[in-house]
Amino acid sequence: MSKIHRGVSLYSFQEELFLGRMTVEDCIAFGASIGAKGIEILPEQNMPEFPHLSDADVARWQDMLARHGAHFTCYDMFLDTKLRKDSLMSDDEQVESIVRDIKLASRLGIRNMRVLVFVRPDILARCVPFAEQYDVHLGVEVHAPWHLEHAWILRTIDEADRLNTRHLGILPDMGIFMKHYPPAFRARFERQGARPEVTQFIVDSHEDKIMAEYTIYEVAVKMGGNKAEVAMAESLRHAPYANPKRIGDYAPYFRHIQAKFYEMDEDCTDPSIAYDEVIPELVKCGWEGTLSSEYEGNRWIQDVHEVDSREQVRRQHVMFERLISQAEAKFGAKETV
Amino acid sequence: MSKIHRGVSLYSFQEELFLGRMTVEDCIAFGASIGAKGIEILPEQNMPEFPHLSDADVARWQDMLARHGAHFTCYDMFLDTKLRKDSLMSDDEQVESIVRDIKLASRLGIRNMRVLVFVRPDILARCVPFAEQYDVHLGVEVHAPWHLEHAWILRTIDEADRLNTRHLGILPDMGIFMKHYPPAFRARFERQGARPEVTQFIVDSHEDKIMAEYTIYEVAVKMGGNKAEVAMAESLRHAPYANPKRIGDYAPYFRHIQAKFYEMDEDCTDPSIAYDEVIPELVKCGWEGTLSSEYEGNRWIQDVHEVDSREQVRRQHVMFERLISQAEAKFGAKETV
Amino acid sequence: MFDKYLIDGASVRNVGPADAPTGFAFEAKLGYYRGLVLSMIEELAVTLDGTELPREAVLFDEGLGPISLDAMETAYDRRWAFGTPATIIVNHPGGLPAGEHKLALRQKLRVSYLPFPAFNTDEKTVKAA
Amino acid sequence: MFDKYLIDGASVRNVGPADAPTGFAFEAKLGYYRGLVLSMIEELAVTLDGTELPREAVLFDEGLGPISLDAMETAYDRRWAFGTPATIIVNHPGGLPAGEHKLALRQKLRVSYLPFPAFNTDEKTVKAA
Ligand SMILES: [Mn+2]
Ligand SMILES: [Mn+2]
Repeated sequence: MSKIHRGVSLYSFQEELFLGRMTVEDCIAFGASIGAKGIEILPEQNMPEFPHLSDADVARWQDMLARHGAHFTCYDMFLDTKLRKDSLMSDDEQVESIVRDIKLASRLGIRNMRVLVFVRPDILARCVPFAEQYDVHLGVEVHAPWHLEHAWILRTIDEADRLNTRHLGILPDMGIFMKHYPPAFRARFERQGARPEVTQFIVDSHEDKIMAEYTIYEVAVKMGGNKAEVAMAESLRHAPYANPKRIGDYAPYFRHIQAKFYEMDEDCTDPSIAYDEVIPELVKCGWEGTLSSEYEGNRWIQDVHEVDSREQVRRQHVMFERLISQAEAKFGAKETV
Repeated sequence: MSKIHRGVSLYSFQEELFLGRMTVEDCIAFGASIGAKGIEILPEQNMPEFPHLSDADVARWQDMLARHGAHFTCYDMFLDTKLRKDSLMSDDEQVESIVRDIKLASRLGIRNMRVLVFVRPDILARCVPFAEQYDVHLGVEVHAPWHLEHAWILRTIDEADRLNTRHLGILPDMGIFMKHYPPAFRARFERQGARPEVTQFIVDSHEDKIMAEYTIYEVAVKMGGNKAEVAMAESLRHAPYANPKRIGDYAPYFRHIQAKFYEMDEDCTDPSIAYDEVIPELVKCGWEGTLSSEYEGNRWIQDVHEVDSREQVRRQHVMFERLISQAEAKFGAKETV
Repeated sequence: MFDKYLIDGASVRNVGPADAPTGFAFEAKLGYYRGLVLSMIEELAVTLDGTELPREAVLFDEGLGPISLDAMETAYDRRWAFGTPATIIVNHPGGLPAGEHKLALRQKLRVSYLPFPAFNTDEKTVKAA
Repeated sequence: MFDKYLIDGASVRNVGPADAPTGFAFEAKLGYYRGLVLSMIEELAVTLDGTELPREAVLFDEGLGPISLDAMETAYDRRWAFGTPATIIVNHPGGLPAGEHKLALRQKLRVSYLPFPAFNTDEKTVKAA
């Protein structure tokens, strides 16, 4: 039994859910059918009753999961600090909103919470006693263009160390390991009028890991790039390739991973995110937790293709199984103690 | 005898050298007088004969160093890929220029070369046989906003590993460890018209390690910042605080450090760069090499103050001695084998 | 992320007396991957054949009754749920004349984790049913 | 980094016959922390009392003889050394009239490691000696 569990975030099915082509139960059933039994939810997306869930609502969710042999893994919180037009939420209100989410997660039987990266470490420190009481891990999402070693992220790590708590840490989004520029992004910018020679230049610059601002300057100023070309160049600001070798250093601080992806090829490889480097690092350090699919490709292809989120998620899980078993063959599957 | 040697780059005296108030010999004599006997040079700054140094020129430099008990540590190269207006240097020309520098460094008895961060790793790979032959370490300068783990820098590390050479690596510039926003920067922007409440907001945002682009947006758009305020906010793009804990991981890849600083307080502390975290990491991992002062504060104060680079460098070396001996007391000074 | 799906083109109809419509209405979704409290919806700008209609003319109804955009600013207890159509009612004396029209909707959202406002836009060619 | 030091204000003098100067000249330094091959100096723009003088009117001499800005573009074997004054000669019939003038110099450098050109500017109030 591998220590790396497979799961899926309902975020992955946003296209079909938005259009009413799938229900949440369809998503859960599909996840379970491919062995992705750990379900990550966005209550503000998937629970129309949010934030007022009755016990009957909670029971309905539990029954639904049980029907498919699935279980909840992670609760994606939001924090509406700008709820009011002219005044930011006070610190007390922020804590109150997060504690509300912790309690709801606990009622739903969820032990991991995705915390938005903008939430202040000192606010989270105030939430830690509640996280401990309800046994919910608060994981700050490490989302591109942040990375595991970014000073903002390290403030949360420092806070966790200072409080000596296992209930505060991070929750990496694998978008930080974008080794190759996604072909789907490029194709969309070309449909919007970017010239192939310019998109090739941008792809090459990303491949070489040139500082984004340099490429933006080249495209915008020297090449006289058009709107789509400049937009594509600017997308490089959010397309960093962080070092997968750091995963082991921070493994004690996370228990859940958002397995972001933009597209999977027919042969079940990811042309962009370096899962072939990430998964061996996870296995090597003996990390235990869930790889939770987060498909975000719909917005890049919906102008020309039908979106088939199920097929995309299915391919990612074929890749996960392959890479996990390869890595375990190499490093040994460490048993949970 | 500490493994961390102290030195100074002639870059530190650029104000006095430019104005003719110091000669290079004055700089070397001053460095030696405070125990900074390792001298880093910029041949294109300090040697008017560059690149055509005669043997007599070389002998004159050697004699000058000997007179003061000093020695060369590092050669700061440049690469004029844009020498011609309309065509970039070919790869062969780039290699040729770097090999010219390697040979000149060797003639001068210098075993470290600071390579500009924009030089391509594949070009450097072609220079490695010469670096090995002449025993000159090529160190790509890790300068803010790059950091030790940036994907562009890791390409050089990968290249060094692939070639299994000890003559290619990095050369960190301590500006990457800017923990606090430099008071000298703030004061200059205030003299240019930035309002204290806005500069305080920017300083606080840096202190909190907020993503630079957010602060720029707040200042430029929401606060309606004036020119000096927006320029100060934009300076955050180049003011990152990289994680000093990474130093040990990359210590095998560098032998020389550019000890960048912008100002030293009267009590010989640096209000900005985290030397109090950097130096313990260097001692802990047993790194051997030179901390070479790189004072870059002149441009921030020359509009109102006389620049006194000697006093600034002197204070930094008082700090170095203090921090090195504290760290050695804590971790033990490892002997060179 | 969902711009092209915002306006339900088939839902457009005139409102008020059939012989003297007071305006028109249509169903729309929120262009965001989660629901939002109404106070964070800063703008629902309706443009008809290239002319943006006055903010005061627009009403929103997610099922709890029509509310003006100004009133939405403090509607902290109402929510536009994810993927769920709400009715946008536009006071426009005479309603939509017969034939095809260009109807555009621009949503301006105050998303707390973004420093800048988020905009979603959709334009469809519609006919009043 | 050295903008305020570029022009040597005391060095300004007319050139040519004293009674019919053909222009003026002054000493200037390169605003950079190292020397540069002349081909990378794209512009030495001289502005007198707010009017930029023609590029063709400007000559540069680091000691190897006057050279035009156009010729500098391919002067790969000449160098403006760090911290070292060079003479900038401006053809300007009549030279500088008596009295104070605003003299500005803008240097545009092609620095290989920067994606954009580097500019240095200095302006001083000067008198022809
Ligand atoms: Mn994510
Ligand atoms: Mn440096």
